[in-house]
Amino acid sequence: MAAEAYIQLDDVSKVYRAKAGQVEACGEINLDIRESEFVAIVGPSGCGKTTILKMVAGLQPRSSGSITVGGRSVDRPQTDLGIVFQDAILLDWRSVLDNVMLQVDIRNLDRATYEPIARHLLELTGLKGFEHHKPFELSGGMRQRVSICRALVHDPPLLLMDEPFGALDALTREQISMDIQRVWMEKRKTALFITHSIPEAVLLADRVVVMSPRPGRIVEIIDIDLPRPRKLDSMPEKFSEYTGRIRSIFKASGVLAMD
Amino acid sequence: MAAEAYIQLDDVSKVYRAKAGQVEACGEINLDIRESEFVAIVGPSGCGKTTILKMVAGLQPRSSGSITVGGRSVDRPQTDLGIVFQDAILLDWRSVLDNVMLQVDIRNLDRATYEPIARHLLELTGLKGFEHHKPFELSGGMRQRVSICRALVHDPPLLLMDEPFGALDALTREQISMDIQRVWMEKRKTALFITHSIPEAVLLADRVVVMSPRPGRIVEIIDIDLPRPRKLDSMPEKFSEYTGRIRSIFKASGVLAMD
Amino acid sequence: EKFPFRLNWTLYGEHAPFFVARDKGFYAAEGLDVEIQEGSGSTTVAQLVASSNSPVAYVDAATMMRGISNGMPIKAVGVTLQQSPMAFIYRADAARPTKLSEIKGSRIALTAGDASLTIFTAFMGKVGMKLEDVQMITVANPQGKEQAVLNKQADALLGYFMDQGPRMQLQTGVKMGWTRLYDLGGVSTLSSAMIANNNWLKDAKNQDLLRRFLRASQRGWQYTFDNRAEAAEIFRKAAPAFTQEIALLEVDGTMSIIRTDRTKGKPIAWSDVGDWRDSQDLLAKYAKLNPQSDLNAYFTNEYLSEPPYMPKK
Amino acid sequence: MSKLSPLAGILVFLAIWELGVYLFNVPAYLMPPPTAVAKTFVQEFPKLLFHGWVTTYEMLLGYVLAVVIAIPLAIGITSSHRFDRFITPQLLFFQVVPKVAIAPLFLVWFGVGTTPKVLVAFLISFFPIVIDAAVGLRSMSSEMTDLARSMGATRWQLFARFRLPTSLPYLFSGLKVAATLSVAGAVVGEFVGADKGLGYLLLVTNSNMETALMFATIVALTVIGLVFFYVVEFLEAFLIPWHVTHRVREGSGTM
Amino acid sequence: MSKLSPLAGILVFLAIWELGVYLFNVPAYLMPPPTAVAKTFVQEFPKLLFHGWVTTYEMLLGYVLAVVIAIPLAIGITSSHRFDRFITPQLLFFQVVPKVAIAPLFLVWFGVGTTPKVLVAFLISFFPIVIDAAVGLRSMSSEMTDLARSMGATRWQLFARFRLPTSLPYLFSGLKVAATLSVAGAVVGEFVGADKGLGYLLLVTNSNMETALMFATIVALTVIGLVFFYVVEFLEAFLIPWHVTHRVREGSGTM
Ligand SMILES: Nc1ncnc2c1ncn2[C@@H]1O[C@H](COP(=O)(O)OP(=O)(O)OP(=O)(O)O)[C@@H](O)[C@H]1O
Ligand SMILES: Nc1ncnc2c1ncn2[C@@H]1O[C@H](COP(=O)(O)OP(=O)(O)OP(=O)(O)O)[C@@H](O)[C@H]1O
Ligand SMILES: [Mg+2]
Ligand SMILES: [Mg+2]
Repeated sequence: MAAEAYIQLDDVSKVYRAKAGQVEACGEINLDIRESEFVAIVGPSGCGKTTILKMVAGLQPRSSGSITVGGRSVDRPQTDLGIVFQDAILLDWRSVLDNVMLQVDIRNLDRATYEPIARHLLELTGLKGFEHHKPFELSGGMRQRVSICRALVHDPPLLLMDEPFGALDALTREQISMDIQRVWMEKRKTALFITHSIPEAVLLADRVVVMSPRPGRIVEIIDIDLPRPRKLDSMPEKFSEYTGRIRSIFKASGVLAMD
Repeated sequence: MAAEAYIQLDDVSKVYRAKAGQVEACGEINLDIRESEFVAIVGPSGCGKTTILKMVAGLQPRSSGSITVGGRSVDRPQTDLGIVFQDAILLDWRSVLDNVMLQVDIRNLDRATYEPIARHLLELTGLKGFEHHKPFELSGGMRQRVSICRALVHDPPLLLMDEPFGALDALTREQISMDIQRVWMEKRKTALFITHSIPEAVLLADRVVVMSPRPGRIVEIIDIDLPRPRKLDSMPEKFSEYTGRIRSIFKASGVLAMD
Repeated sequence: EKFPFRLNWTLYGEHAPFFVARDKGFYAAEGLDVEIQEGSGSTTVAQLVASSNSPVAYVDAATMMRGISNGMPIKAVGVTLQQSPMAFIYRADAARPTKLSEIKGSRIALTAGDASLTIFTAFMGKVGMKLEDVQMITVANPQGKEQAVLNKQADALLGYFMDQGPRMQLQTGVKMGWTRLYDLGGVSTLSSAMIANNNWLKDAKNQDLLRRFLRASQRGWQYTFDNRAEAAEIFRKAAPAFTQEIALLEVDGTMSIIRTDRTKGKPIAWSDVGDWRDSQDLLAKYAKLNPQSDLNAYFTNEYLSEPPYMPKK
Repeated sequence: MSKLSPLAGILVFLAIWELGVYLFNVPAYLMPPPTAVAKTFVQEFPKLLFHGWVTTYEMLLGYVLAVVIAIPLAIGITSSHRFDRFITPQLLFFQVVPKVAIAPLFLVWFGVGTTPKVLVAFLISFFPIVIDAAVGLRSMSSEMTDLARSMGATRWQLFARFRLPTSLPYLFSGLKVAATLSVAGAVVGEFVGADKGLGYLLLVTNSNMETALMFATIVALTVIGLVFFYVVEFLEAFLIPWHVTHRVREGSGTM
Repeated sequence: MSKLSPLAGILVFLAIWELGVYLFNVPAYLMPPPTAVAKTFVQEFPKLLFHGWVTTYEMLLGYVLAVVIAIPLAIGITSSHRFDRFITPQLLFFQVVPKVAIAPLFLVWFGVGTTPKVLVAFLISFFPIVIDAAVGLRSMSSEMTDLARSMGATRWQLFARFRLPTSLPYLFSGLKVAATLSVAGAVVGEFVGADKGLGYLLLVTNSNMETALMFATIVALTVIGLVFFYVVEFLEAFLIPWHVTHRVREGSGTM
């Protein structure tokens, strides 16, 4: 498996040097992700999930260890991917549609080809009618949906998503997860997905990486062996087994109160 | 009941005038909240939840209808409350502790009395050790926790919370919900709580307001008749009855796909 | 033929003869189309000549001498004002320096960038005082010193007796008085002169041009000397801000200092080496001028003509 | 009413001035009353127009030059720390040197034509643009940079699509300050040596004590400066309506 | 090495200058070589120190006055649209009027002492502060305002605790520009009428064609301006280390 790993993290660690003291964000991170695999990371707030994602994307230097993507060491920002950041990060001066099309503009892709795709994605995420609004006129969840569309519009081979549904209601997020699952099943992109919802992780992922509180360590990597397409309201017994197992891991590491 | 209503919304509506066209955020909103009541609002993204909360806080003018808080019409920003905004909105130039203490400083309360409370809240929310860090050194969830502490530190009689756990992992949010429930049971503050998690709404609220997609209308207000203290992993049958009912309301109004 | 000629400053009465020469067709008769350009202070104009921006110009002789000692390739080709018109100008109704004994401690306003500081320094030296004995108020533009005196911020300004004194009086209605430095301390230097760039002068064609220009200018000065009122009127056409009265006063004043004892009977603008020596001695002694061993570095009379300054066929 | 308030400000100012002149019996050579200035302004309008055009032309050239040079400099300064440390002291030098002191050098080097005035206008106005553009270019959040880099934005794209729009509000405050300074620059240039332009007119009227015309000239300069400033401000409102400084707070309805 | 680069910039500049003077045989009255200027600078140091101190004093007073007046003005402008429309044209007027043209009036009104210089320094430096402070004060997000209002912040608290800190990065870019301008302002003030100060020295050396001393004076002015600028910059780094323009990007470790 190691040979065919698409993303490979080898004993990676990250220490931030802040004025108020050093912070070890995460350490001893060993993780291989195969091509076309969907891996979810769950872990308590502040355990270094965002940090790992940024290191994989080449946006944050690591303190030690090695990271390769597609066989090459990551020493600069990776570009052949789509990222959903934890904050929406929209450009104030571009309309909703143009914020999605930014991806297309920067990559010098053909606007005419991609605009329909962008509009389609906006419609899927319930933003039809808001194409020409400016970001400050949107609600929190709507902003986040725009940033999801932006990460998907150019159909990248690798998807990095940092709590993409954080500001979404349970309802919208279910719909979008289903859409993402469908897209993934069709195109089999490699995906690294950070979430704070255990059911969501189990629903979407092939494997779930469970992390301990800061300094973040990988406590366990769980293979999710459920048939696809998976649906939240028609899940077999095994589903709650998985979620229960993750919950108990958290309890053991003191993350969930044992009351 | 109308007589003793603490917060009263009477046929309130809100229309935003944007360049790209008018947006009716919500309308026909009628809602009475009694003193010491805990009311949750759930509804799809963009249905006007934040708008309602801001109108109640006097931070956003309404387009029609009337709102009273404590018997007085809301025509200016309300100050006798604590608000958790959807974004953390921390002051870059203040440390974590000082961001919480901002509430104390602005209200000219005694620093010496409140600093221990602030520190205690930070500890409760898992931020011990980060008191002197600056906001940009925090993770997304940590920032949100700081803003929750800030809303609670001065022990306000009214709490308005806009998806306060949005950026929190399921684990941390459970813990903080339990803390909030405990505080609420002790002090019986009036609370308006926006969330996108149906179980969370049912877990915490006396009544759950269910809204339809934009233009947001109140579809149903459900009394949650469950004994307190409630715990997520030891809930009676009725709990899933409630969540199921809300889910089915959403399905009926087309928010959840019927697959 | 086009011929640009730059003045030392914006227009005032001393410039009238050049306009006379232009308007009476004296330049045209020499085949010259003279464009009279205004300037912004002798120092700057001397630099313009030195750097060949303007080959011929009208500047203060003392300033030019300082320039030459600093290596400027220029020299005087005709000196029109041969006595210094520099004077204390003051309100007639206030304390003022009219005697040597009154100078000490008084507040004197002067403009930098023109000749006044140099001459004043020499003057103070000659009368046995130091610059520190007065309170000098140095200003960058002439109105500053005029305002300062009018408003009694200064006791006197250093200016040209035939220009600033009468003009201020007429324009403001405040009675003014003036005392020439020459009358107080016998201090004088050569004053306004026409100068040219040495390199430009090497060209025989330019020499001829210059000869024709100087001849017509001399004729203009002579005509002005003889017809003051008409000259004043001609000048007013170029400078409508002036009244006939002021213009005439200034022309009259100007015409009273165009010769020294040594140049009586000589052609207009012809300067004497003795006057140059006196000027250099004074400036070298009191105003830090590096003296030239050869006074001919400063001037030449060779391009001037004899009366009646008529064009050659 | 609120349309009138800028006028009101000026009227109050003029009224005080006029009154002051009469009350304190200020002699006309010191300061003419505004009515006299206005009369002269109208009478001498063709002259003011002619000289005003000259000054406007120099000012615009100097300003454009400043913009064209300052913005790349700001980009250089913000993208390379070494370049910053290399160039900033020199920029400061040119900023701090009194222009009136070096303007004569320009005159000597470039003659009495338009060039030295344009240069002074340029020198006087480029620094605020550099400084404000630099602050603007630096004020992009690191998250935005991450976004751009993950899209594989080239240096140029990073600049044109992200940094520049982010910097516009700050850049424009520099551009506005520079607009007012460039007028002063052209005037200083003309002071040193010119035969036309409002700066020249100032010198002439000043040495002839034509105080009314001198004040009319000052008024003309002010008008040019005002118009230029408001043109830049209009451009700003046009180009960056999205910025928080230009958003009108939603205010309809009851509150 | 990188510590040296600002010096390197200056050295390159001086080398070009010195070489240029020799290569093109520039006469001393036009431009002395830097070595000659340096020699004069050392020889005349006591004189430069005396006059420099005078100018510094005027400059500092003018600058402080500008800060003290500009910031409240910016607050007024940003908090009342009507005040903005009332006062801005007048501020613009004072900004656009060539100071050299109105400085003589100051001489008349305030005499030849320190006051007129301080006033010119003030007039010349206050506008960039107003403009940049106004942009800074306006750049607070509406969410932040909401937060402040919900806490019942008074107008003063809203300003001191929220708006002012938000505006600091922009305010400082105005303060830096103003710092360099105030030097020029003091010099212009001295030009109009003075018996001491570096501006006076410039006038005198210029009219005496003491070019080397004149350049030494310019150098002294530049040094003062540089020091002042860097003092303000130091203050900035000290006061707003939290701002994105001052954050050092985390760069340790492998990448
Ligand atoms: N400032 C504004 N200008 C114009 N339209 C706005 C503005 N703020 C909100 N809206 C619109 O009003 C509607 C409701 O917004 P609101 O923020 O109240 O939604 P919400 O229910 O809080 O959604 P979410 O769960 O995504 O936060 C949205 O459709 C949004 O586009
Ligand atoms: N720029 C920074 N400087 C200093 N410390 C930082 C910085 N960014 C993150 N940290 C610290 O690193 C730790 C991990 O942060 P990270 O953002 O990776 O957490 P996370 O797992 O994404 O949390 P969350 O779920 O809340 O987003 C946190 O303790 C945080 O304080
Ligand atoms: Mg994170
Ligand atoms: Mg919301």
